[in-house]
Amino acid sequence: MGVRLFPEISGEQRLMLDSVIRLVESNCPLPVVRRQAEQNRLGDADLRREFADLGCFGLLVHEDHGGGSLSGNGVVDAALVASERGARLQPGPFVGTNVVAYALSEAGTTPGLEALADLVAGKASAVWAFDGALVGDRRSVLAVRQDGDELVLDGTVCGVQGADECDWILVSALSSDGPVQVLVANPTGGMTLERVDGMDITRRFSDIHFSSVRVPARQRLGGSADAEGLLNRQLAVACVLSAAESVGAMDANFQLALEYSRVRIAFGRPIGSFQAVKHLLANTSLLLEMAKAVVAGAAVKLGAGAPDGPALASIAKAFVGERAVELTHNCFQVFGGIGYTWEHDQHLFMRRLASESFLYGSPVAHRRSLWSHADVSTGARTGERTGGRVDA
Amino acid sequence: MGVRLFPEISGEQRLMLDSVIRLVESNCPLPVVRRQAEQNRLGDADLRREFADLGCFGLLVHEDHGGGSLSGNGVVDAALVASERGARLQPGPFVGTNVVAYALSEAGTTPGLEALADLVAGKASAVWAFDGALVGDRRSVLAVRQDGDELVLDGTVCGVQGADECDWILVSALSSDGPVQVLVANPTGGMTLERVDGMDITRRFSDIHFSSVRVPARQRLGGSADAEGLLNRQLAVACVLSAAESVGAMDANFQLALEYSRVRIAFGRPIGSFQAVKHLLANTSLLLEMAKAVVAGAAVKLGAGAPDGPALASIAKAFVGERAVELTHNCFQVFGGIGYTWEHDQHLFMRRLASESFLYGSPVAHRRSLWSHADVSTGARTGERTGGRVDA
Amino acid sequence: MPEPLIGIEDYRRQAGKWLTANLPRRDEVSRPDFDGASDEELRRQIDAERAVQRRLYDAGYAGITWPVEYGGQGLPEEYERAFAAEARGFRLPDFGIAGGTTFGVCARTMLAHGSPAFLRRHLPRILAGEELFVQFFSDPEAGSDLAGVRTQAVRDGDRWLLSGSKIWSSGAYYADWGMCLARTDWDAPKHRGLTWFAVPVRAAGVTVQRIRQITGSAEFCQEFFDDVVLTDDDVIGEVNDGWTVTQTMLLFERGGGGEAQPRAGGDARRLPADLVELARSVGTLDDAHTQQLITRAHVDDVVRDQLMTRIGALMRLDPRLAAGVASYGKLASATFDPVRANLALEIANGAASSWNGAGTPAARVVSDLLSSRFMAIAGGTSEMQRNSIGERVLGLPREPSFDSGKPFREVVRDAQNWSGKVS
Amino acid sequence: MPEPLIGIEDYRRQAGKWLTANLPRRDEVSRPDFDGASDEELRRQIDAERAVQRRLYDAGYAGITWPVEYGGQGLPEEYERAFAAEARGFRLPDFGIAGGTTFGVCARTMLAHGSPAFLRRHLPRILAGEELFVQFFSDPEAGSDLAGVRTQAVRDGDRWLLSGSKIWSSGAYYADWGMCLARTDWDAPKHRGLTWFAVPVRAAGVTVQRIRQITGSAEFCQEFFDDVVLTDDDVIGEVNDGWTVTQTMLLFERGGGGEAQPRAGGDARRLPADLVELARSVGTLDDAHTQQLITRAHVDDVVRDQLMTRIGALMRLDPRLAAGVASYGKLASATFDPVRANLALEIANGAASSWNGAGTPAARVVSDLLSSRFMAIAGGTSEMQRNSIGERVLGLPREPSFDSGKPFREVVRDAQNWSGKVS
Repeated sequence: MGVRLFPEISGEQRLMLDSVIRLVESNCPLPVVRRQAEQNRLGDADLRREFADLGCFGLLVHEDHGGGSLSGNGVVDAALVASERGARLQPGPFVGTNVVAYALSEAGTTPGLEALADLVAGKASAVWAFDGALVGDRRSVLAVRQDGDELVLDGTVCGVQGADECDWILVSALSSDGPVQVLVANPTGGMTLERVDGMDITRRFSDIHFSSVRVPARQRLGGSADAEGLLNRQLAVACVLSAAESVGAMDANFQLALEYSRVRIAFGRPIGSFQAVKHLLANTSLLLEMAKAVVAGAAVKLGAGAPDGPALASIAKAFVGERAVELTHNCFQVFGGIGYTWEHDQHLFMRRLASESFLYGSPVAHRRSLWSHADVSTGARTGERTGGRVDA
Repeated sequence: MGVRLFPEISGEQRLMLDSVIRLVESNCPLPVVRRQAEQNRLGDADLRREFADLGCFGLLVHEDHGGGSLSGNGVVDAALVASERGARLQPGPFVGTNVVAYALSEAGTTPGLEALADLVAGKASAVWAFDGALVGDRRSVLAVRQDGDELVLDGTVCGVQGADECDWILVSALSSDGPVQVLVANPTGGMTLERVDGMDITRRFSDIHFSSVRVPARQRLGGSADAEGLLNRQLAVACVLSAAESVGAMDANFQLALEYSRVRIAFGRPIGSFQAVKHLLANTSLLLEMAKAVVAGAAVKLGAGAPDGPALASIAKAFVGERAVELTHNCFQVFGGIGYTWEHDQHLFMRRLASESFLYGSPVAHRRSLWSHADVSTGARTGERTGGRVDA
Repeated sequence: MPEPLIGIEDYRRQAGKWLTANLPRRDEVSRPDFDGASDEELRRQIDAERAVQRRLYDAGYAGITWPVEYGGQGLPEEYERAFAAEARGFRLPDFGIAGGTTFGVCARTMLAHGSPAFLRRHLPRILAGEELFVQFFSDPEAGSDLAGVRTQAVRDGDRWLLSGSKIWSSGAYYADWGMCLARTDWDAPKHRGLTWFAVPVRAAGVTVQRIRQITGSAEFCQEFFDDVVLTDDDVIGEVNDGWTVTQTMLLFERGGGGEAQPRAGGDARRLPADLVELARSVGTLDDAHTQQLITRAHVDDVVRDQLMTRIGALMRLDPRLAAGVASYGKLASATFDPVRANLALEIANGAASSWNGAGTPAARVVSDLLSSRFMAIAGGTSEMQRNSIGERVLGLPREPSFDSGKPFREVVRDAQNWSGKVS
Repeated sequence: MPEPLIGIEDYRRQAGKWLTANLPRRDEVSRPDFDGASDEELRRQIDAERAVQRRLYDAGYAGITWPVEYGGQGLPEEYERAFAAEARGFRLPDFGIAGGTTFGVCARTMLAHGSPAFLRRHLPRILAGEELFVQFFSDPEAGSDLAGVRTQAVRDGDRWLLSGSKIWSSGAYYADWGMCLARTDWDAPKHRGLTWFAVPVRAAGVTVQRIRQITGSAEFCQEFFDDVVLTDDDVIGEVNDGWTVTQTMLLFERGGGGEAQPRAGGDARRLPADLVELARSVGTLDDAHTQQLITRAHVDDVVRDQLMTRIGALMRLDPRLAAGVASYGKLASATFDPVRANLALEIANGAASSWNGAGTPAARVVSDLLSSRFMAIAGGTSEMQRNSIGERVLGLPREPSFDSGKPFREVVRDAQNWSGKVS
């Protein structure tokens, strides 16, 4: 059973999703995810290449650069894949690699293109490390300065998911002249990755420390023409894919609780026949449908280049971020005691959903961003969304 | 049936409450409140005198000034009366008169004492008009300056409940030297009362405009020694009494819904036998018990002069302010369609409760106040609560 | 159906010409105000609307798809769509809420279940603007429990005597007929002893009372029936098979309304104008907390719009699930209307407790708050929607039912003596 | 009861002297860690605690109010209070959660229902630290539905054979006995075919498995019974009257725990230290939104404290309502623990998604979140508390019951074929 992020999809999309689902279920179903987490093992590079063979890392990449979407809207296609992966709590830097591939392809600068080809082919993976000010997280701070034909990076970016298994890191700093984005190979001198603890045990997180890391200035992404625009679209893509992963996990968590309510007996009846449980599930199901609706809508608009695509992405991230936590609490209540056991999957979903809510910006941060990009003097549409810090 | 703000009360308190309830129910039960509202009639001065005869306006007044509490804790006694009045949606400046009487008695300045005697005896009533900055309401702004031996007042205080039937107005402005409180007779030259529309139709609200209103400086309350302390205690008393009125209205609203759920039949059963309704009422009842608990606790501490009394008053006001709206929504849901009719009392309760939530400071404002009075550097107790503006 | 005599483009042109010649533009004439009008003013307004409807009927633009034998034109749906497109800018007859009920719900239900004789008698008059129908549906004792009506029609020789009361009939005070659900067999199970009747609003024994609502307006009515005389001619559908007719009516009712109107416009960057205006009016547009409240409402608004799009797609995909899926839209409004009203209340920050002047944004905050539970209550409460989603969409096991297997007479008796004991 | 031979003040003095001579101060010895210990370490720890308990028993300070014939001292309650007051600063035996269950719940229930022979056999050994009892209460198939147990004891000549499984037994992995509820008559109605037994944890056929919890710790166990041989001597209370015993046990269980511990200290100006510390650690103490979150949690904390005070007063006032009123405390925790955990999560603002170092405040945010529904689920779910409040306190009509009037055998069968049809 798929997540059905979109009620109606094309035959081609269905075909790809079926392949993705098959690939996951035969190579990395939930028991394998759990074992990997308990044994603290890195992701499987062979599996990544198989995802790549299905086209999973080229969906947001121009055809000129070896990529291509199925439907003409790469964000929609990538969100579909993300939702199915999320439903199965897949580890690994899927969002990171896709966002970096998107950025490299959009920027189209030469050194990036070599890395891009590897990303699309699954030979390498990437993560995105950005200054926390972009999403109102004060813990991550990056300074960048130009020194001759080199850029010098200092600072720390906290909690980058999947960084310990990536080959490339796209680093985005915010200078007074605007954003500076630069692709850094992993490892690189002066850059230290430190594994840190995380709530979501299905994934691995690292803090990345930069101590006078020097990068040739020509590795800087894109011109400065639309540097802010690109950064914002990147963030929007990350938000939609992250929210799509959450929606997948929400769907799977909900289906488990629903099924349990049908078979669990109490007081001579299945518990799902009690209004207390039935209405809780109905309310939860409404939240889930709303979450799917807004992520789908955001993917459509963002992928189509609509001017309000990034705003819709923020809306999706804000809504899903809050409702995912609510949904997993509700499911927990249906499971009762059994949900407290380590062997039950409920806690894996709760960990994933609560954790994901804060990746790429919390709901509060995205609401702040919505305000700062709206024209409140008239309440009417503004010009292009422009970059800007969101203060926490 | 009483509100039972306190589960256990003394025989003396019970006696007084019974008298208050009898007085209300024979002179101003809900149908009379409704008629008065629909006919836009002022409150009944005779009834006020009868309340005064029961001691209702002297509870917060020193015995030296003709007042006296029943239990030694006047705030507790006044809150008990307030809750029973609230349950019956009584109009009139009960809170205003009591707070002004409290302030006059605490200040103990001579001109105020004459007015105070009238207030205690029910020969006059009073309201409190204060600068909105005290509770984060930007609409009410007052300027005060000294001109020789006169104080000059300018500005507007919005939405003063019961002002159109009061004889005295205690005006509190915030100068750079601290608060200035002065008792102004109604009417007074330069002061205009303007009746305004209100959500709570059981009560009447006025904006009070001050245009170079001159008052002899000796009418200023108290010395400057503890001016801020007095102002804060006044606000705390107002909060506890206002919250107590709300709790009374919450209790009455809840009892109506509870009774309806027992007698209304649907699908061959009383609707209160359905979990959907039963659990809604159970949750609502929890909120109600919590509201009673915190208002009672705040009254006890504030009346006993505990250093954290004002903080507890803010907590009570913040909690009740939000939960009162939630409670009346829940009751509305139990009534279904009948609650939509003008003839049903549900809307009177919803109007009262939603309106009262914002008198004497919104929940947000009181949370801000809690923060500004706490010592967060240690998370530990601070010294005396001190006056201060709360910015909205 | 015979091939229409005129091509669609010619039809469109002719309609456009006729509209231009016969009807004013939409913006030239204001909408009628039935609620606030005096009796005389009301009659004058209704008569004016009837006259316009008559003109449409005479010109052949009423009941475009309805059967010719009942006064319609018998044309395919595309002709109706073509006319509607042409008519968009014109001021069509506006009978207020009773208009929607007459044409969108009652007439369509009649077409599905009424006898030919009944339809010949009523439909042409409906199309000509002579008969406005409203629903006499809910009993005061039965709201969400739609089949629990106690209003009864008792056989008396060859006639029926109707007694009881109906409530929440929108616009009955200016309608001509009520389509009324009555119990005709107390010994049959609840759903099997019901019959629909057409009842003249001004018949002897009918009393109509307007219900004043909490916001002050009064579009709803309650009716009292005191042995109102009806005949077999007034029966709609089969006697004692009223529940079948009800199912049809509910389908039209839900399709015709009940869904949330999209609030947010097309552009997701545009914040809710009402809340921005409200914050401006109380001087807190620069307050970060207020900004969070406004954007919170905005997020919900946009997500609700997106939900309606999704619901549409789900319905197209599986029509069997349509009724269950529609409950999502209703429940979303029921859930988020009060949330939004509370957000506005908080933004108003006291300005909704009292305000100076009728046009103040705060006045709307209050009426929105008071009516915010409308969708949670009217046309099936949230509890009903949750049951519907739980059982029809999610496939959860049913609730125990205590009112479907025994004579309704016993249902009423047993409910009074409810003990909770079953086995 | 004969007059005690020693005056209360003398008693207090003697106890103090004995304690000083025989027990270390509380702060000199750390609490045992049963959860994380190896098997050997666990046995060593338990044996050490048993030795201390034995010393208490030999000195006459165990079972101070219990009957003399069962190893107690037969003294009035004030002697126990006096001893407790003296002992406050000393390190008494600590058997972890199983200690509370043994002395606070099981033994007290046995005293109410056990036969004299049973009590003579077990109570002295309990007091001497030789027998730790835990509850074998919930079946895996019956959680909130306490009487729905399927674990059964079948008559086999003059003995009983116990089979089935129990779950959520706290501390069973280091206890000696389980007090076990089993079905002894499948043809009686659900509540009438139950019997309590004392089951040796290390008897043949008993398997104990520890349950790892989502936070990583493992204090709960599941047991499997494979024809465990019991005798009539092991029966507690009457055969098939286990539900009466259960009522008593629940009373002790609820009195003994389950209530929210006051979080907020005495001073309402003191903000929650954990959240302040958390905000400081992520650098947002100056953020107005964070301040709202912290004060929001503070308001809830203080109100919950006040509620506990009110509940106490209500219980004193009307003991008949005590069980219903107690549900308010449980429901308040069930409702506000998750709210508070979510507030902390929001304050952490991503710091709870990943953090650097075990001592970080964020680590606690995560374990609090994961365990925040404990009170909503354990010892009767929130749904049960709402029923209890609705029916016992508010007097609402009962839910229909489908499991109380027929043989339990049929209850189980009918539940599998649930149709919702009743009448």
